[in-house]
Amino acid sequence: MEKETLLDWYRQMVLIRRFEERSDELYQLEGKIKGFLHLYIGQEAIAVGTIAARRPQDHLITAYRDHGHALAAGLEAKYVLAELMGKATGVTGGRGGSMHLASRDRHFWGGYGIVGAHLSLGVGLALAEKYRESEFAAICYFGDGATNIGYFHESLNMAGVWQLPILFVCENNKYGMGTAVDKASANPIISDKARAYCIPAKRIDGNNILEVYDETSAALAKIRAGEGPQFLEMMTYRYEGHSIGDRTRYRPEGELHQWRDEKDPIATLQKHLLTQMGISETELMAIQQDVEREMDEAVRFSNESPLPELDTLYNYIYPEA
Amino acid sequence: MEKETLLDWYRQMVLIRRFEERSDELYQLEGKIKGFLHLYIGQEAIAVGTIAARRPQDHLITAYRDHGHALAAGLEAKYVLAELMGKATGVTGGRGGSMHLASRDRHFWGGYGIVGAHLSLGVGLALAEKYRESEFAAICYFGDGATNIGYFHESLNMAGVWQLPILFVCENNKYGMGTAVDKASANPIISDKARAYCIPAKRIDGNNILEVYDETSAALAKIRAGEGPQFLEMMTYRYEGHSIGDRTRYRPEGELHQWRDEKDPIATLQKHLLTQMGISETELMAIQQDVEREMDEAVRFSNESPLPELDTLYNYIYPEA
Amino acid sequence: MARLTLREAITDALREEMQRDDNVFIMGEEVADWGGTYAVTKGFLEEFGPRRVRDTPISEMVIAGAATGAAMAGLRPVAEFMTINFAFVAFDAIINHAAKVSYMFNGQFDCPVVFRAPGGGGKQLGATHSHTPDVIFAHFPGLKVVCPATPYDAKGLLKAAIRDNGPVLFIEAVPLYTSPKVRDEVPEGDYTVPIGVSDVKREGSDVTIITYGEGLHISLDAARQLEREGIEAEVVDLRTLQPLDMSVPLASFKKTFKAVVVEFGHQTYGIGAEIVARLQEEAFDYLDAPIKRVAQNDVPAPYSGLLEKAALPDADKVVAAVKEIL
Amino acid sequence: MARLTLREAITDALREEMQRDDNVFIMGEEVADWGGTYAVTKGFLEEFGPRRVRDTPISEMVIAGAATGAAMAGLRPVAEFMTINFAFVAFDAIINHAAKVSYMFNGQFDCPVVFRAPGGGGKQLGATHSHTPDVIFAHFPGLKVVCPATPYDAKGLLKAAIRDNGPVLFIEAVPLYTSPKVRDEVPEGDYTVPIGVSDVKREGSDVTIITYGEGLHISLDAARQLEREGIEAEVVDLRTLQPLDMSVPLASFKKTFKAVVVEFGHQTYGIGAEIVARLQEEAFDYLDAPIKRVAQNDVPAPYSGLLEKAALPDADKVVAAVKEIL
Ligand SMILES: Cc1ncc(C[n+]2csc(CCOP(=O)(O)OP(=O)(O)O)c2C)c(N)n1
Ligand SMILES: Cc1ncc(C[n+]2csc(CCOP(=O)(O)OP(=O)(O)O)c2C)c(N)n1
Ligand SMILES: [Mg+2]
Ligand SMILES: [Mg+2]
Repeated sequence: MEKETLLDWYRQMVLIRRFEERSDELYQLEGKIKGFLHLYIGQEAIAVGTIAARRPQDHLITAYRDHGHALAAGLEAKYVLAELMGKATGVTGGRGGSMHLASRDRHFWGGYGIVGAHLSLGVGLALAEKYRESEFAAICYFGDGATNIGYFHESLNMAGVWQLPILFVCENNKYGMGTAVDKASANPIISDKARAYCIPAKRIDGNNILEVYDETSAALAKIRAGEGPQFLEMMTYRYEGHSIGDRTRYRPEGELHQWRDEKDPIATLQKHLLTQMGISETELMAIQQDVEREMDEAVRFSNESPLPELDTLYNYIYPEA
Repeated sequence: MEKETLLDWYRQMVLIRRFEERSDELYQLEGKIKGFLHLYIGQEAIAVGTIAARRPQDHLITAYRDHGHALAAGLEAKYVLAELMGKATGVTGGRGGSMHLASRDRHFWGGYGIVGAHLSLGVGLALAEKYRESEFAAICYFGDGATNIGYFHESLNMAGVWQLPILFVCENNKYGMGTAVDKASANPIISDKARAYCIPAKRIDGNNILEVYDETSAALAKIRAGEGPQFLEMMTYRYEGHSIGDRTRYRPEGELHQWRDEKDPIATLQKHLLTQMGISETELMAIQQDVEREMDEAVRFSNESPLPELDTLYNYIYPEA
Repeated sequence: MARLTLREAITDALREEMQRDDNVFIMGEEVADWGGTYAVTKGFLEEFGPRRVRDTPISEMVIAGAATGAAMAGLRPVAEFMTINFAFVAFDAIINHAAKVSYMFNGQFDCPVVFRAPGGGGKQLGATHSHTPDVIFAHFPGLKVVCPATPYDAKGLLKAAIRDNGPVLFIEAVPLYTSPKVRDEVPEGDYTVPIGVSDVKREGSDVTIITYGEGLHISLDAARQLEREGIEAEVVDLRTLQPLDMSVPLASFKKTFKAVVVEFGHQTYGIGAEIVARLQEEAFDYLDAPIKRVAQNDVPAPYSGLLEKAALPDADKVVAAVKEIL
Repeated sequence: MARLTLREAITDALREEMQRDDNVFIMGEEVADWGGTYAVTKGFLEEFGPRRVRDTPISEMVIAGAATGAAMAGLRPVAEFMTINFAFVAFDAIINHAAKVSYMFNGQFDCPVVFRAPGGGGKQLGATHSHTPDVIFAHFPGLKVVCPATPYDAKGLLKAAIRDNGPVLFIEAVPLYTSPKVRDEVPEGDYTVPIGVSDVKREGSDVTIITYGEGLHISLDAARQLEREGIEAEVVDLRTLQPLDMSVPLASFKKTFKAVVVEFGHQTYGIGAEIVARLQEEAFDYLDAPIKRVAQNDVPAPYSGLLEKAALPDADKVVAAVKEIL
């Protein structure tokens, strides 16, 4: 992997993390973000590594924990943050909020709040590509908890029956809200479930961006070669609560520390850069400072942006004629 | 197996078949049955063999193709037929019709018309027994087509997570309406699907009542021993259309004949009785005649039974206070 | 012009739209090999091939969801629910997804999906299979809900639905599919009937009967009975339940001062309630008598033909309701 | 008597019923370890153990279906949907199963299940998470739909719901859970409030405001504002949406001749429409002015607080509606 690429990934992951930390402050300290806020801290390697492997025409769709995917897909931090703050300049004009980021231009079809539902939409995105006989695919992200809902089953089955070009990415962060995966899923190995649909599946380390990128690339290559849907279970961990206000009492003592100290996705890449790629601490520091500036600017931009006009309330209930 | 038992099974299977044939006539020739009518011809060994293995307190629940289960559960043919004819004397007073037979006394909780939904009810029946810490189980029947709907997935998963005393019986008759199992199910081996929930599963011959009985008994024994849910895929074939009016054009040439001529469940048991158990043709004939009398009486009873009173229309919308 | 049944008109609309636009395709249970449970898409597999006529597993959630996703990506799926009763399983996909994406994402993408749903009771199918639940879909902004009652309207409205850039639930009354009484002159070529415009189906000056779908035909029957007694009923067909066009019913009501609303769904919290509420809000000074409703009794559908019939509206009930307020 | 919040009253009812009857148990997402997403069942796991307080996977269809099956088999499950929005996924289980089994099987078995569903908008959760969809559940016979607005009613109605032999959807307005304004005297011991009986919450002679749930509190606020201008509003709380008790609203309306209906769901095909229809049908001669409705605008809920608020009813809108007809 080229040095520039790795440094770009590093930058993206740091940006996502700082974006989440600043959002947390804006929510908890300043009260400028409302509703639900689901942070992606700890899972950054998955969004960045998978999206790095896609072609720009490949579709992305995910759940409500969507800031990381949005940023990795190329949405600018300032427009994403403005959205969280309900501003007219936000990526969906303040309509969608944190859970419902989207960008048609980036083929990012949105974050969705109803657990599992967007898997069925993802199947539809893939169906459109198959229908058009294109070489493009859909990448559909979801959590471990989402694999227990009916939508999961019907979506994987239909993708299998129709051999659709879709990559299912389960971000297994060990919990669905406060429920550990083995309490909610009769089979705790999520990738086993894909076999029920004859979909090739693999469990990989979601905190190692190199592995994430390689496995995603391999899976997408298979899909483009006409081998049908693929499934990757990516093991990861969310550091923060399910959403703001969750005090994460359900975690065993020490679990968080272990993940953070030993398997942090940014630290993992950082170590690789420093020890294998001959990058200096100073270079990384410069990136961090650059990200900081971008975030400062994003906060300033969002603060100064106007609220949506009241008379836009009725726009787009039905499509423009 | 005792001779009397086998003869009783034989009688039940013949009764079910004749019941279905007579119902078909009453629908198509006489117009006395209305709505949908899903015949069980060809699958008789499953209802009779599984129910023979249950204790009377074990719960039964199935889909709309439910005449066989009702009769095997001990509901009298005349009350079942009266139900099909919409009479006040029917098992549900003419309210439920063919798809919704039930008998509380027989722990037969009904036939259900929405594909897959009753699996979730079956999970609830099993939950009640687990909750009461009893030794009883629920047996839940469904078709191959039903395994593709969300209800299936959620129900099996919850049964697995809670280790409920439930036996899932998939009656794989190769088609859901006109859709062959391998066109609808990404994994055509239905029993494979159970492994996604860590539920022990087996594919067996559903047209051999001895095998059906033995496997059901073994599965129920495991359930009573606290081993949690079990799954049996029973291979079978429906001779008639999905319901009246289906001309079954989707079947490959000769398929029906092969099943009927080589694997008919009644013929299979009959052969066993004649060749292995020393039963005479005359004895079997006597049973057939006895069944014929029972059916004649059922038709007479149903014809003579009154229609429901108009003023019962509003009963039981809400429970009696 | 040929005299077509409602079903033939729907089939024609589907075929013509499929021929016109390669982005239009059909998916649903038994729509291809079987030709549609109600034979609406008979011959389509042969004509358009398996790419455009797609049998699905029994999986209503993903039928609705995948159709929605494909529509977001630019196709024009026509997804069939075998019957509207099975759309309950897909309620979330329809109401919280198809009907929301355009608004939620600030108009970034359209969602030109059509859900076809044959519906209606009276066939002795029992409590779970006999719903006319139109109102619960029409309650939510974002989804257009169309219920044609005549072959002419059905063809034109279905074409309009397929060309609409938003999600449309297209409800077809099965009892009308092949009814000879419902046959109608239907042009062979291309035309559309606008969604969201109600229509006077019979003129009259004494009372306004406001209805749609199956209700239209018992209302017309009732109007003919009333005519014999010298009562001239005007019959208004809503055609679209959401967005609801009240201009035609209001104009009629302002002429007759009396109204009866007729529908096949349950009465309580039904379509009729909204019509009554709007009439009295917007034409209060014209109210000469209480506005009556004729609807399905508030009881689950029993299998028994006798009981089921008793709970459903019919022309006699409409006539009786009219006479109560004249 | 203690002054409890709505949430405390609900918790008390649950606890007392669990103590009273071993057949009562709780199941749902995050109800045990977490103590309920809204902390309604906090401490229950410790008090009643994992047999009776059961965390489920994210599987609303089987949550609803299994609760229904367990109820048929004689238990009294209280199944919680984390929010009513997620009950859309379980619509079929609720409406086509829980609400139908008693009727369909001719009363052979009861179905004493309670579905608790916290609901309501105004929390900036966006279009899919902000529904007040009460009317779509109330439309179908067989399911009782209860929406308490005060702590006293909440405790008594929830106990009645748990003891009812049929299925009850118990809708709790989250915005009222901990509101100090909603605090109320609640007896500590056992009492029930009957399902299907509406209630006068404030007496007045000039106009009748008919409402329920969250609507009650903005209506009472509006009544206080109106009082300062010498207008005496009577406020009627429906409490139950199905079966609907119109006797109290009718009696009030026959006294005041004017009415406004207030609800937090969408206006079109909403609860208010039915109330209007019934009032004009059953008290036509008392109609002095059009009956007005105040409801959520027909627009999906936007995330933006500014936009969302604009679409929701409030006391000012109620006051304005009253003044329009006085
Ligand atoms: C149908 C539905 N049920 C319940 C919820 C509430 N809910 C939101 S997120 C969530 C947990 C999902 O966990 P998982 O899929 O593992 O994703 P993660 O939050 O870990 O990223 C739950 C229960 C919902 N949004 N939708
Ligand atoms: C949710 C739902 N979707 C569709 C239908 C229509 N339908 C009724 S039976 C059936 C086929 C079911 O096949 P299978 O489960 O194999 O059972 P079999 O009829 O073979 O016994 C279909 C599609 C339905 N009743 N419910
Ligand atoms: Mg998770
Ligand atoms: Mg089958």
